[in-house]
This record gives sequence, structure tokens and C-alpha cells, in this order.
Amino acid sequence: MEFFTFLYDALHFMVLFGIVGSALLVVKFKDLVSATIALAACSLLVSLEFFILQAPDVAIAEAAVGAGLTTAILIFAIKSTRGREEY
Amino acid sequence: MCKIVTLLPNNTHLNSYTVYAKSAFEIVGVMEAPDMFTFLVTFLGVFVLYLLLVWGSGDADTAYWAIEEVFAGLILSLISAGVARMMLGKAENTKMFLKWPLFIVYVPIFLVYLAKANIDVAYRVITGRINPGIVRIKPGLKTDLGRTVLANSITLTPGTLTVDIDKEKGDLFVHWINVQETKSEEEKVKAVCGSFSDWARRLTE
Amino acid sequence: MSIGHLDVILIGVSLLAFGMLISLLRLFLGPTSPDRVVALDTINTLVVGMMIGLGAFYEQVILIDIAIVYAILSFVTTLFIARYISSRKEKEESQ
Amino acid sequence: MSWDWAMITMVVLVVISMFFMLLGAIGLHRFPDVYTRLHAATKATTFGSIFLAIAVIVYAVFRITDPETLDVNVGSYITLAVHTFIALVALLITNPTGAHAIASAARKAGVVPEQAVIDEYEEVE
Repeated sequence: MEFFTFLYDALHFMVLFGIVGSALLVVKFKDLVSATIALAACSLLVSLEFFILQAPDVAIAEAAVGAGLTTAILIFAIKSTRGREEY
Repeated sequence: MCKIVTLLPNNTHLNSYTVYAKSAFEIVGVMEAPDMFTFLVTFLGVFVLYLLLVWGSGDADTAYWAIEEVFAGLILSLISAGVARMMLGKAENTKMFLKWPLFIVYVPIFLVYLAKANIDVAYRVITGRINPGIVRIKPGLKTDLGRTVLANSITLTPGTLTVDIDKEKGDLFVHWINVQETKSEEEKVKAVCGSFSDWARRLTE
Repeated sequence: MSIGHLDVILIGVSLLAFGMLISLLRLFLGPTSPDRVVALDTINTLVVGMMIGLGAFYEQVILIDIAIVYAILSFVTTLFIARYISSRKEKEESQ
Repeated sequence: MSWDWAMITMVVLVVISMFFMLLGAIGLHRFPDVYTRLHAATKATTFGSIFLAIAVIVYAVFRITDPETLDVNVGSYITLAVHTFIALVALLITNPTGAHAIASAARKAGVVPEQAVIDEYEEVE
């Protein structure tokens, strides 16, 4: 059915749009915690994109590294800074 | 069995082995009764979770579980119960598992309140009518587990969200989306928690 | 037009992707960082729902396992960020 | 076109689920501050995911019991249903705890509730 092919493509494009949008937000935010939150959202959506492409092993690695580990390390790093980007 | 361990010569090499052996004996049968109970509850919980995760691994016509998976689950859950019984902790908390008939009564009541809460949230999202505030309630629960059950329950039930907890007195700070005037303390607890404070007490104490 | 059982789930998952974009807008707007964490938490729940639905759509069981792992990992992430936010003073930012 | 019992049940469940999930997403924009947004986000999305998971479980049960598809692999559909249920339980435990963590962090960071008629937390600080 053509409608469902279209719907599948639309789902795909919405996820891709979300990836690009959240990646732009990472660059835009001056507050470091907000940038970290946007990065977590970005890696979450990348994991979902791998999921839609039916690559479960890559998706599970991306979920573990991107959502769990990277956020924890970045928060530990931000603890020793002033918390805002200044220039 | 403990006698045998202590009769071994006091050699430095053997010493570490005796420590291991002692802890192994403790797990097998020289344990005190509450510890044994905690161990058994943890073991059963982990084993049931493993069996649920590998359900359908066997041949569907004869058995739902492959025999290798059952043995692997048995060994893994023995190991994890031996390690984690100290973490999952006190014997007073695991008494809760003996009250499983109460859970069967509790879950439908909780689901009814969950449905009510969501209809309430839908009404407030659509109309935008809110009257929020943070109130302090004294449910009078003694154990940490009871407070956890109460806090998680009222987060998912109508109009309330746990914000913080007073660790000494056990008071909860609750964000209430539709604050009503109440006269006494019991009336306030009744208005915020409904019957959930009684349920948390019944389930855990 | 003929609708199979799995097409119903596909329609639901597409609507969830739309809701995810709405929540992403709150992540962009939210004046304070707790607002952004709330948006991230909502996106997490929506994505776990999408993973369950898509796992049924592709009829592959291992895809559901990712949903379980992700549900627990996203909780750890939320706790980490909340722990850091509670140790600092929040002020309104306009960006 | 196949309007059997499973189809009707799944349509009803998915419609309810989508209503509450999208309500949670819209509630993020309708409410004024963090706490009220948490109300909408936590409750509505948790409730919606329950119904989505039940829809998937209904589909798996239908595949197992359907007389027309006798050559189906029963084990994989049982696993599908059970794993969906475990994912749902994981969501049900972690969601309110995460919401409580965010609310507590926001209050400690000094975000005051807007339009509040009463705030008994200020006596503590």
C-alpha cells in the first residue's frame, strides 16, 4: 500500500530532522548542562535511527555509550568548570 | 563445618582460602535465619526474571524453556544472590514479599487511580485550569521502603507529585496541582494521598 | 484500502515521532535547564514506546531488548543530570 | 481487510495510547512551569505506553492463537509478549522515580513554582 510506504518514509524523515535539530541545539546553547542534555537527545535519536535501519547491535552500543557513558563523563567534566560558555 | 575450617593450620596462604570457605559455608547453611530469607528471596526474584527473559527459547511443542538456559539461570542467580543480598538488604524489607496477596488487591486499585489521574491531567491540559502549590504532609510511615512506595504511588495518581522528603521525620513535600483548603492534618493527608498511605503501611510494615 | 495488524502500530509509531518533535521544541524553548530535562525525559518515554512498536512491526524480538536496556539507561542519565542541577543555583537564561 | 477481534482491540488501544502520549507532549507547552509540566509529561506518557504495550501483547497473542497461521514460530511470539511486558514494568518503575528526581533537583536549584497559592517548602530553606 502506497500510504504506508509514505508513512514509513515520513517517520524516517521526522527522526532525521530531530537528529539535525538537536545537533544544532548542542552548538547553540551557551549553558553547558543544556548542551549536554541536547547531546543526550541527539545520541538517543541516532540510536533510534539505527533501530529503524534494523541494526540492533549498533543501536544497543550507541544507547549504552551515547546515553549512559558520555553524559556521565561530560557531567563530571562540567562539575570542575564554571558551567557556562563565555567569550 | 565451621569446626573443620578453624582446625586448618594458621598458614598465611591458607588463611585467605579459609576466609573464602567460611563465606561459602555461610551462604550454604551456616547463615542466620533473616540473612537466609533475604538470600532466598533475592535468588527467587533473579531466577524468575531470568526465566521470563528466556521464555520461548526451547522447542515450543515439548517445552517452553531450553534445559541449558535453566541451568545457566540457576548458576547465575545463585552468584548474583550471593553478591547482592547485602545490597538488597535488610530483612525487614523482604517481609514485604510474604504479603503477595495484598499486591494482587493493590494493583487493580492503583490502575483505577492511574486512569482517574490521566483523565484529570487531560482535563487540565485542555482547559488550562490549575491552582498549584507545594504542601507538606505527615503520613507517619517509619520505614524507607514504605516512604518509597507511597512517593512513587502518589506521583502516578491524581494531581500530586512528590518533590522532596524530610529524612528524619518522614514528611513528604508534595506538589499539588489543585490545592484545596483543609482544616486538620489528617484531612490534608486524606486529600493528598487518598487511601495510599494506608496501603503503603499495610504493604511494608 | 486494506489495513493489516502491523499497519495500525506503524500509524501509532509515526504519531509518536510527531510528539517527539513537539517535545524537542520544548527542549529548544525551555527557559531553565530543569525544563529541558523534563523534555528529555518525555522524549525518552516516547522513544521507548516507539522501540516497542517498531520491534513488533519488524517482528524481531531482539529489538524489544534494546527498549528494555534503553529504559533503564535513560533513567541513569536523568538521575545524573538531576544530581548535578540540584547542586547549583538556577537563574533564568534567555538564549 | 481483516476486521477480526485482534484488529478492533488493537485499533482501540492504539487510539487511546496516542491520545495520552500526544497529550503529554502538548502539556509541555500548555503549562507554565517545571512542576506542572512534570505532571503532564510523567502521568500521560506512562499511561499511554501501558496501552501501546498491551496492543503489542494482543498482537502476539493473536499470532499464537490464530488458526490460519499454523506454521508460525510460537516461541518467538511468546518472547515478544514477555519482553514487551518487562519493558513496560521497567518504564513503570523508572518513570515516577525520574520525575521525583527532576522535581527535587529543580526545587533545590531554586526554581519557584509559578502561580503557586502555597509553598510550604520555603520554611525549610
